[in-house]
Amino acid sequence: MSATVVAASGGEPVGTEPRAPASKRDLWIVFWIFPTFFGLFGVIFVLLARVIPPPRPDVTTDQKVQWFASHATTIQIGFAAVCVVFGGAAIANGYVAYQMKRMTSGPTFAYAYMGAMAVGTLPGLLLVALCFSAATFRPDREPRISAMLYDLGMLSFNGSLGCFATGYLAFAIAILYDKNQIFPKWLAYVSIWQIVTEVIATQMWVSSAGPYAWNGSIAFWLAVIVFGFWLNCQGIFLKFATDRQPAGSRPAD
Amino acid sequence: MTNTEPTALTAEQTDHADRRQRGTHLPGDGHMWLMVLGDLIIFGGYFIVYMVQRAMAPAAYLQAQQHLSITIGVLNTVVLVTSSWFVAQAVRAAADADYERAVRLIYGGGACGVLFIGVKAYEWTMKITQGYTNSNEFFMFYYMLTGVHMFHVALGVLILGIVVRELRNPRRRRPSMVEQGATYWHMVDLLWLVIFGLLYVMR
Amino acid sequence: MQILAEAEELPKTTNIRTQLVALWIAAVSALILLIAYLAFPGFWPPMSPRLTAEDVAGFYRNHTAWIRFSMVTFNLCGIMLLPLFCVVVVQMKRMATQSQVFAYCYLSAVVSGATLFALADIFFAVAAFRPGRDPDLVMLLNDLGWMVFIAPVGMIVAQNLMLALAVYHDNGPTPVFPRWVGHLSLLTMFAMLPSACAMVMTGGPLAWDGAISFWLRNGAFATFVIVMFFAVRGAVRRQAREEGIAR
Amino acid sequence: MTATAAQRPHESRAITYAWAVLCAITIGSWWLSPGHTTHTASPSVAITTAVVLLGFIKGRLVIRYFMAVNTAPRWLKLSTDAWLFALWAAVLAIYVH
Repeated sequence: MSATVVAASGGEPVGTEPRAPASKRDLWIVFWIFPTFFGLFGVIFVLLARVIPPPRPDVTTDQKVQWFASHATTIQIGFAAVCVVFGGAAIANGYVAYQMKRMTSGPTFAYAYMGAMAVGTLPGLLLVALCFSAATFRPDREPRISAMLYDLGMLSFNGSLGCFATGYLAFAIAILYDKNQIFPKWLAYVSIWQIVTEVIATQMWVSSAGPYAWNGSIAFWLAVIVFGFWLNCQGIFLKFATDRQPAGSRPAD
Repeated sequence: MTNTEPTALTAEQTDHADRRQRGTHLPGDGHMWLMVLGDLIIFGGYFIVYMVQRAMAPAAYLQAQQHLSITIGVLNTVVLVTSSWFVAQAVRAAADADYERAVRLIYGGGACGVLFIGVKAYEWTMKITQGYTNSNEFFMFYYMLTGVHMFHVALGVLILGIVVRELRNPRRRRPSMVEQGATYWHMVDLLWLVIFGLLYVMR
Repeated sequence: MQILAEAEELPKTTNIRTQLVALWIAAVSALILLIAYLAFPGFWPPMSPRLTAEDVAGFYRNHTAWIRFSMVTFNLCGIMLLPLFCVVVVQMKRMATQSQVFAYCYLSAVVSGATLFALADIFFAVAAFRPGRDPDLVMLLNDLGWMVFIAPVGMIVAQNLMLALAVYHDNGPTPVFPRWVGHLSLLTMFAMLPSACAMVMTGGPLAWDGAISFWLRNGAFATFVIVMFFAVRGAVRRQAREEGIAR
Repeated sequence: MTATAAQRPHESRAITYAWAVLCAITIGSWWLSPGHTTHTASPSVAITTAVVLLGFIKGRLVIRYFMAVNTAPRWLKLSTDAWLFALWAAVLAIYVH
């Protein structure tokens, strides 16, 4: 097996000068950032920031202000922590792009994945941190403004669809053309589900209650279950890919 | 059924036939079946949520359902079932190594798929001009379910195109490839039958 | 550094030249940014989070011209620091004894980090756009601007962590960067880390105008950029000599 | 091999029969549906139960004959049947409840 991998992609000789024996420690360090980051992400967003499960869209301005007031402390701790660790998203996505670069499908979609995900961090992760922090920063802020921050935060967090749909599409196509089997073919098919859930989630922009709202059974919960399954698969196969990568090899330019 | 005598079968084909007879042949491959079963489960989730929401306001849903045209629904179902017939026969033809017939049959299936999309687009246009938009909860489900399904149909047409391309190249034609495409296509059909039953027919 | 005459037209010579051009673009932009920084009245001293809405609105009303000048300059030149970080990526990919994985993750973090930097000046500039705006809204824009500017250090943390790890793993006979670049990178990272608290604090050294969140953070970043300019220039020169195109 | 060749016309005919049954049920459901503007539809447990049963039958025909699960390994038969049964049973249960 390793013979095909080396022949097809990985085995570009790394310099000719004498060097230390090849080690895969760098790969493993970066790999472990993937589960660590997403674990922290889950804990922070569920337990502290209160963004998952999502607060209701169908409440009055006063209820939104009240909601911020009653969760202010955990929201503040949560999003301050997000500010420190959210670089992990860039590393996790960068590592996926790196493994995609080892595929035989050419670098195009590896770069597309990296670009789409790097852009997605701002609307999909940081903007909600900013809005909710700004709302809790001044409890006496004009209630209409806090209510707008509530909507802006939740919709940017749950409704930033295009960046991620582009990333999933790039991921799927790269896998389908790959002969090195860095990721299994079915994970590409499964990425199609992800795109479909993103398409359905568009409805949260027109629906403020019911199954298609940002906390709805279809637009949110089903999408989160699919995302969780997909992310776990991606992590597991990232580990297998790291296992199989020959020490001292690097992707082709 | 076929006019031409089948050409010599490859080892893969006789192997398939043998396993089919013993009832242990997995059509296509496991990757595709994992996708299909997962897709069925996800759609199952959508259907259940639809039923739960419907149970909360049955009268409103039934009233909205009456604005769908059953004639168009029946027409589209027959079109899609017929396309599945074409594709299923194409799988048999490919297993018999009768590739020209297989390609012709897949063209038939693809044409039905395109016709389905055309009818669906006409239906959407009619409903939107009549003022039934996604502000009504039933129509929200209608547009979402049929829209996601239409995305699957369009993807299916693309997949059938890939199957045709592989069948036309003597070095790449493999029965399992045809079966994979067919499995996906029949899933699209299967999901439509459920959507048809839930949106158009039930009371 | 003297490019050899016979190597004048080679592609690898062009590679060296473009890296040096990128470095100088970053250096000139850094100088312009420094001027803009000095010109922003909101930094001398940094505005307190405790100001009232009226005070904030009054501040933007009274200093409109300078705020506009400095923020438009930030807008125009802020991302021109990016070429410096891209040269770092090119140099990280040269590191002989590793898989290049750190370089890809570094690039990914650089791109995300740059988008944040590009956002902050817009909030400040919009706050100065209509001096008559409702003070509550001006304060909101001011809050958002300060928070984006100071608090989300995560991308720089990720970037510098990747750079430091890459330097420490580059243990061949001719390392691309000297080892102290790794130490500096980590040191900068730790100096900037606490300013994440600016999301929460309204006073004290960790608030966005505080000694740690403002002065230490920005001082550390400025020092890092300046030192990295020389460190990267050194690395590019060594690359030119190793590839036999310069003396 | 000759034995399997003899199987094929049979399989092909089975697909056509399945198609005919599917079309017949579909056209038959024209009369069941509420989508006729001539009268006002009222909820009907009988019709819904019929829809559920027919839906189950149609789905099974597609799975067994079109998707060729009839000749597939046992786990696939079981899992597709389980999905079909769970779906339609849940639909009926929610409706009746």
